Amino acid sequence: MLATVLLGVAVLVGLALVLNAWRLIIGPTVTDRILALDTMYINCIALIVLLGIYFQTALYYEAALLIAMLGFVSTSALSKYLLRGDIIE
Amino acid sequence: MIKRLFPMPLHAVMLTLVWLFLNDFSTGHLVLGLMLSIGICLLVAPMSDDHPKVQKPFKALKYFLMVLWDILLSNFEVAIRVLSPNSSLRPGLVALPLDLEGEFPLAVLASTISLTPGTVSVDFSEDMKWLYVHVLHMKTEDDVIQSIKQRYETPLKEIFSC
Amino acid sequence: MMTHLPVLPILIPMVIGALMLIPPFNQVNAVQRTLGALASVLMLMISILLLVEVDTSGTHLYAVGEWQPPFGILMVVDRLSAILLVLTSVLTLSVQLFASSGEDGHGRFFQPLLMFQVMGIQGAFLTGDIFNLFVFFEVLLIASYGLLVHGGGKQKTAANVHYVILNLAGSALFLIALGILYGTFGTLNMADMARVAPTIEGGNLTLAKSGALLLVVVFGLKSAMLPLQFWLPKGYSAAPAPVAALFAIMTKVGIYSLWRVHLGIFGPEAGGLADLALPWIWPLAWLTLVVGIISVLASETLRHLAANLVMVSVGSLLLMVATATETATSAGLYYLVHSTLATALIFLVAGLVVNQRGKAEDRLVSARAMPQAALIGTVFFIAALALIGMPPLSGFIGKALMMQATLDAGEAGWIWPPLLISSLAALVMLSRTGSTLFWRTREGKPGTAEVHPLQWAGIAVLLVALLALVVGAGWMSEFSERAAADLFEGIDTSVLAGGVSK
Amino acid sequence: MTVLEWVASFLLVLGGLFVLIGAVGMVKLPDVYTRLHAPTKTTTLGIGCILIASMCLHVAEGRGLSIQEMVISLFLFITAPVSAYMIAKASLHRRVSMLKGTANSELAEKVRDRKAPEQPTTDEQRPAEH
Amino acid sequence: MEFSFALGVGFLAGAGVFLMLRGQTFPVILGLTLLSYAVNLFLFASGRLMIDGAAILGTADAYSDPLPQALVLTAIVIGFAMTAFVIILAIRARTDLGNDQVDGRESSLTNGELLDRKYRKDVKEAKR
Amino acid sequence: MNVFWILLLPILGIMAPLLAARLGRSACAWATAVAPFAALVILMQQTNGVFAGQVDAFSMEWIPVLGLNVELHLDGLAYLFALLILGIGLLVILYARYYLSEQDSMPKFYAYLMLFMVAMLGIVLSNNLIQLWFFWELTSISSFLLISFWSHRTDARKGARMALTITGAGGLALLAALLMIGHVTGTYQLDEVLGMSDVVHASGYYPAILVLFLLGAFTKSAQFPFHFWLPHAMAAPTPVSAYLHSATMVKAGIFLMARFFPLLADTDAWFIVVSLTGMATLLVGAYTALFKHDLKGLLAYSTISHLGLITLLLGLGSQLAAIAAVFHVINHAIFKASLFMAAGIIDHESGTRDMRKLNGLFKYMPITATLAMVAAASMAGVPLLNGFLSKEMMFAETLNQYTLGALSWWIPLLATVGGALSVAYSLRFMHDVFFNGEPIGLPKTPHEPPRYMRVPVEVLVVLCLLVGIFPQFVVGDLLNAASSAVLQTRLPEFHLHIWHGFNVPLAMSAVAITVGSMLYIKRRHLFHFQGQFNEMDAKMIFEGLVQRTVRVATAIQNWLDTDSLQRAMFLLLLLALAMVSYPLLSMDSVEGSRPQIPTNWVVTFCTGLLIVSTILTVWWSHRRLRALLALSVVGLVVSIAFAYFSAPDLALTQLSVEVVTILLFLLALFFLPQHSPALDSSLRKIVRDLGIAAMFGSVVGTICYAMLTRPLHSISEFFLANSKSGGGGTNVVNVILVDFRGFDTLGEITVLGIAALGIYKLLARITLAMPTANSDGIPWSKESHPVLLALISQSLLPLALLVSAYIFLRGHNMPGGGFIAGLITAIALIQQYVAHGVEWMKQRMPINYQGLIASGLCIAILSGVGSWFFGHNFLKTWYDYFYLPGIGKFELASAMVFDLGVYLTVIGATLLILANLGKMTTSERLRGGQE
Ligand code: NA
Ligand code: NA
Repeated sequence: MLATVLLGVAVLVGLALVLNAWRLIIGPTVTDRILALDTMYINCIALIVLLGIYFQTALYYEAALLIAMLGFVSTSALSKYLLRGDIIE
Repeated sequence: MIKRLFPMPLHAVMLTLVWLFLNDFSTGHLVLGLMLSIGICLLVAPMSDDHPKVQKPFKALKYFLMVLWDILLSNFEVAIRVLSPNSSLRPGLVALPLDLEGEFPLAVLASTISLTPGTVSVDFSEDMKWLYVHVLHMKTEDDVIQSIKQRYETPLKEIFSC
Repeated sequence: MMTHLPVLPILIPMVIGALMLIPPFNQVNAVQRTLGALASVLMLMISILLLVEVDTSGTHLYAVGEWQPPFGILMVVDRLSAILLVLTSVLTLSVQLFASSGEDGHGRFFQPLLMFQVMGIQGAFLTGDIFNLFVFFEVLLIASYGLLVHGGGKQKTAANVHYVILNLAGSALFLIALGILYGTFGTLNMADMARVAPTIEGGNLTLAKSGALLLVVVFGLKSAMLPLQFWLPKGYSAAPAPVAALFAIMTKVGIYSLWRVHLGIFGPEAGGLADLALPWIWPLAWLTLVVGIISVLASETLRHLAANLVMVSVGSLLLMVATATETATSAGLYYLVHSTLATALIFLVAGLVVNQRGKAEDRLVSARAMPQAALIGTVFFIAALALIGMPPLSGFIGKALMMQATLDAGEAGWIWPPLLISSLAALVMLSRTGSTLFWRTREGKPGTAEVHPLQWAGIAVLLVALLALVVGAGWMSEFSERAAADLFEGIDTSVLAGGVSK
Repeated sequence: MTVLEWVASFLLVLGGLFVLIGAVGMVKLPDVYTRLHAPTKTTTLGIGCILIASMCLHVAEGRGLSIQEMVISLFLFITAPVSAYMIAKASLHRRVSMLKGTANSELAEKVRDRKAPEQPTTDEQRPAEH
Repeated sequence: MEFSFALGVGFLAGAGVFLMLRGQTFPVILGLTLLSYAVNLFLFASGRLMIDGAAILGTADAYSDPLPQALVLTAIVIGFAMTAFVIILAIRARTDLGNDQVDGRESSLTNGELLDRKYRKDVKEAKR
Repeated sequence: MNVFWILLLPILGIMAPLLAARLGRSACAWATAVAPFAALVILMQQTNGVFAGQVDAFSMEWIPVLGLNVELHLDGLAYLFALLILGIGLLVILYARYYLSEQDSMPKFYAYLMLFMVAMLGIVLSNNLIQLWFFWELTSISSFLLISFWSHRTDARKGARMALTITGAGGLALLAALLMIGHVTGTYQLDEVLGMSDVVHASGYYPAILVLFLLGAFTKSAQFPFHFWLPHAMAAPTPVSAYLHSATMVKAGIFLMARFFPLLADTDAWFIVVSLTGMATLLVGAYTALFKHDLKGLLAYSTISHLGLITLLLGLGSQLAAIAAVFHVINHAIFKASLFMAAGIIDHESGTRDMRKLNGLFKYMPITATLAMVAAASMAGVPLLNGFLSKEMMFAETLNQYTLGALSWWIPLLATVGGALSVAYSLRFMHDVFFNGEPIGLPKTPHEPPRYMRVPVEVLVVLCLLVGIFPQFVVGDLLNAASSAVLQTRLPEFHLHIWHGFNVPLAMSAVAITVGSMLYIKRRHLFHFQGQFNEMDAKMIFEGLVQRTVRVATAIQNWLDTDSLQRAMFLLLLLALAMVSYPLLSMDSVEGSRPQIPTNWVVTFCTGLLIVSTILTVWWSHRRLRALLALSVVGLVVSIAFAYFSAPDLALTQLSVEVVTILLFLLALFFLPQHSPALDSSLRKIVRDLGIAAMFGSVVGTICYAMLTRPLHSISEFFLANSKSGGGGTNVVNVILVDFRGFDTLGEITVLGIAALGIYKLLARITLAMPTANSDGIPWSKESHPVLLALISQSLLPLALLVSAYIFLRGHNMPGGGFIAGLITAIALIQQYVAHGVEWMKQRMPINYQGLIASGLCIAILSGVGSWFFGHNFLKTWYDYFYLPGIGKFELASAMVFDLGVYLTVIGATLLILANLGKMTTSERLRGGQE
């Protein structure tokens, strides 16, 4: 039962990933694409957490934590690039 | 002296707490967490500027829970907005006059706004007297301004006593 | 300490290199230079000690972390690696002294990068683990990228772009090859791989063949085998003199690896994998030599000429690799040592020439006379004799040994012509170059650039080494034979089986 | 299945749906500013639900209370507004136009220059993106 | 599953190789990055695929092969160092050579010339 | 043993002139002469023994592997040549003392000359094939040095190079021949080899050996068609010409043929090739000599002609011919050396060598003239002089051969023609220089040379006469001994008399003298005839040839190497593809027997996402920021894949590296063009690249699939079994990294550290120009540090650091470790740089990143070296469990110290790279005044 639910939810998240990827592809603006990427990071957190639940292990938990951190860093750097060109100044 | 050895005690306590979250609640980790937290605080102390302190922790907690609840509610609202046809959308840009002062409280306010129903903080004006907010579905401008000021800005002012 | 000798050639340059990033050693000054010189001398002493040890008491094995092979990383000092260690140390000492004359101050981190580069080279020669070989390849490559741009300038940057990108592609191929090999052998220790090789069959055999052949490309790229040689002329001629001199051994790392891997693992006793690379190396080696000859004839500057002579030496060595007999390997080893020293010498000379000829640099045009033409010319002359393969320098010994070996192997018919013609081409071009650079002078006041005593010292190290290679040619050639025999015999790790496991 | 597992399953499905709705919003909503609302709220909350489900299951499986998930949520809730803020800033900076009919869309130039609403904006007309 | 994995690796490798054959530094570096993804996955695959078998003792019944994982870790780090170097080298090359072509020469097909000419002018001005 | 000293003394003698340089010119000359004189004395002491057929030998091991040992022997032939080398050498030393001017470096000259003497002695005394070759090449080198002695002169440089090239090429051929001989006979010892002619003749290598051998001999002895270098070698100072290019070096080829006569001769191939070459050389040389206006040119061609004569004799193959050849070697050396010296005196005292200017010198230098004329007469083959005797013998032998079958009579006829020509040019030398009216426009007024400059000429001319008149007495024994050494058998009967009676050879001589005189008298017609032909300048042709070779080589080289990375990369990939796929062609089935994991929808989604984002990265590669976004997705999916396939450590590492890489790319994008043209190459090239990319991808994919579906027996069981007990950790991957294969990790962090240093170098002294607006022309935002970003980033820092500490500490047992923790710390700090800027950070975190790298490396090494003090190998780890009341059991391991080193290095390197680039741009921007 739980396994089925998990797979179903994973498929939902997977679909979400695909939809976000679609936004990434069609844009139309760069910021749209950055936004899409940022959302994909978050979707991946969901996937990883589901994976951890599925395997009944806490091993993947750091990966989720890291994606949360790194997604933020990457998004802010990308936006900073659009704003200023130079991300470290 | 103690200030120099243990800067940012509140931070240290919070970090220790997080450490215990991350590991487990045992004496060993408490000791280790404290050591690490104090070390980290020593390291980052020169990087942290002075901010208004939380004066009313209880109110802060209340505020926090309220925001959580709002987040939950707002999501249903946004979900409905998303699922209904685009033509029914009335997005808008709002300039929110600020009474709140201080960078940190303002940051909390902006974050709250972004997390709660149909609003996203876009930017402050240079003088930090205005916060621009993008609203997904706006009935009237005043409505938005009033509800934000009442629901979030006022409690924050109390919390930070400014 | 004696028992730890096999890791010292790696650790010494590493520690010293790291020290050179910390005050008071982190400035280009006498302190840093002395430190570098000390490290070089120490390495030389250690490698000679190792050589003597190994020659008298046989191959040394050193299990890093005391994990019994094939599980841990094993350092192997046999005669082959020992002599290459000595060669590297000699080269390092020479380059270090030469550069300490002031060239190391033309940019930052010259001395530490030199140390790290040497660490990588020595590591590649020492390791008995194929993935560890990859790691040391990368160490020596990344250090060489840094050294290549030392001093700055458009030419260096342009050369570096090609050099770096090609080598990155090479590293990727290396990893693919390692993936295939681990995926079929299930082990990384080279001796263990040699043990497993005959047992591989079926689909795994096919895969292993692919992996083994891919390694030929990887090592071929390092050794500048045709058609992978394009990075060489540009890279070597753009590099600062001491760096180019040090690079003289870089191509040899590729040759060494071919020996280690394609004789040691995929050698005659590897069952379905036996000698599989030779049919590929044969034609490529031959073409490398021929193209090398053509490039030598087309050289427009002394540094180009030197770089192309490196290619000639690589072609000759690859032919020895392809011949794959014990005598050919032994001849190749002698020639390898000789050609490394000789090309290094000519690169150093080119550096002096460039310094002294003003704007004309080392181009083959008439220019004002060099202030120290006679002395530099003498060194050039010696280097030229060595490179051409004329007595009394060691080149002729190497060449004659290689000719003998190929004659014995029945391959003289097509190896001798390019081998001999390469000497002739070198003779024509070196005499042309020498007479133009040193004799065809225009009127005018010679410049004032002086050769620094340390530069002479660096050159002297190489001269002495070349001389020793002639005087000690008997010992050296016999040693090469023993080293080749070691290589063919393989490494016996069973001696460690009892003692070292935790 | 225990109650906790039922709760967890419910939260999982809810979270999955929120995540998906966020994505639908990303595709469906008309301009970048409206699209900003989708991930900052729906997706973040979706993850929150899934994380809580994970905590529940942890307890249900008798492995004790796992609060690690809280740290992730904390991170997300702190950073999501900042990401949205940066993306909005960047969009305005690049003069990404707002949906036609957005109320007060003329304020965009003020925001771009970080001026108060009544201050005049610097008059420079540059090409906007798309 | 194995097929999907191999398919992905093949695509990454092919795309990487295609980009590495381009004439400007940036796509070449992109290609190198893609290729190193492919290579890392490939090296990882040499230990075969396994799910729910992370090599943390006590967490599973059977473990995946830990050795290739360690090798890939090393490869990732080295790849990172190399990528960093080559990116900076690309900047240096554009500054020194005035364009971003891998050969340092304008090719007739690129219309980046104008951009680069402006860039060279900027450099000159900056130097002044 | 004596033979050893004969060689060693001159070797020591090389230093003498250099040491005596300061003592004056005469002292220098005397010092130089000491060693050869002593050697000569020792040589003379051997005379009786040698004449009695004894061989003095010496041997010492040198390079046994190569077959090269120091093996010397002194037999008749060696004795003869050594005598010539030392004797004439001494005379040349004396002569050169007066010949060289003040500007010339006398010590250098003498040193070169002694080097040459050593080389020649080495050749003739060799009893080892390789050693012989060793000295053979040494003569080429020393000759190069001597010809180019006046290196400021173009003709000297070019002449020297030409001589070196031709003789060098010959030397290489000779080496090949000698190695083959050694291979066939199994020994390199000359006296052993010489007895194995049947073995050599019977082997299949014989033709190759003969051709290569003769190439060596002919080039050295200036045989047609390789003769052209010799006249140009006359750019050398005259003592050199006298010594090398008449008396000794050019005779080395003759010596060689004589030496190997018993081994290689006695076949038709030898007879035909050698005799015809000799004949051709004889005629070409003599004919050309006639037309040379340069005194030394005439002598040079005459030398060529006489060398041809000797070669012809050796080619005839008969024993008596060989004896005649040896005899003529002696005679030619004597008269030609004296002639060169005379020519040198004339040049020295009159300032020119042009015979059109030199006339009637007899008046000015009667003694020299007389001496020269006697020598010239000997060259012409006038009776009572030594030249006559050997020429007579030659004529006799030409009658005695059947080389050309029915046409064999051509040979004596042509020999007579050669003789006539030689009379003609000798006459010209005598008449045109010493008589024939008055000199025309000489730079100096000629007079007799200094007394001692003439002594060598006198000695030699006296020898001409002595040998000519008392041949048996003077050279009979010598000739005997030398000839027996050549033939290696008992000599046939032969007599050296002035008078053999009226016979055909005498008649031939008479004809030659008569015709030769007529030719000289009627020379105007001949000169006129010759004048119709353009003079062939060998130097021009040779240089032209060399230059054409260089041009062709350059063309090929340019065609091969277009300095195009794309092409180099293409070839690299092509070769890799070919070599990898070749074995695959014979693979039966790609799929193996290993059970596969069933797939599911999510995996399919992710695979699709990976493929799409990969294609997008390529598709957008010219829209760079977009490509970067697509690349991020690729990285994300790859990380998820690692996580899914049980590699959490890899997922963590990949993620963190990915982000740092994106940051780097972003920094780079600021300085690189934002866009590039969509089509950067021709369509054909793109199709080609797509083709190779597709093939490469499918091959890699195929191998990957084949590998994945086959079972593997690996060593990993050991790691799983020993990780906890041996390494003290449950995260096996981490234990491998810090323990089992810690050495790899040490190398890996070194790479990272070095990369940071290299990048630092790359950024040094660079002037970056920053765009003031983005690619769409929108100027950058004025706000450098958005307030919300700054604030939140700052408050997240302690949390991020705590997380990194968490990941570091648990790495040994759970996913994580020093590397990932280091990257997280670095990223957290970089985020501060992004949010607050460089200045802000510099004030608050003044850390020396290089120092951090260095200390990280040192800590890692020290953790490894530490085990030495406990008697263990490098990197042997240690761990133990401890118990503290109130806290409980905890583990301490040396691997954690190692990991700390990793951690610090990673932080240092990452920050050195990123922060440094950032710092640079900022300072630039401020300087540019754009803020
Ligand atoms: Na910056
Ligand atoms: Na005359």
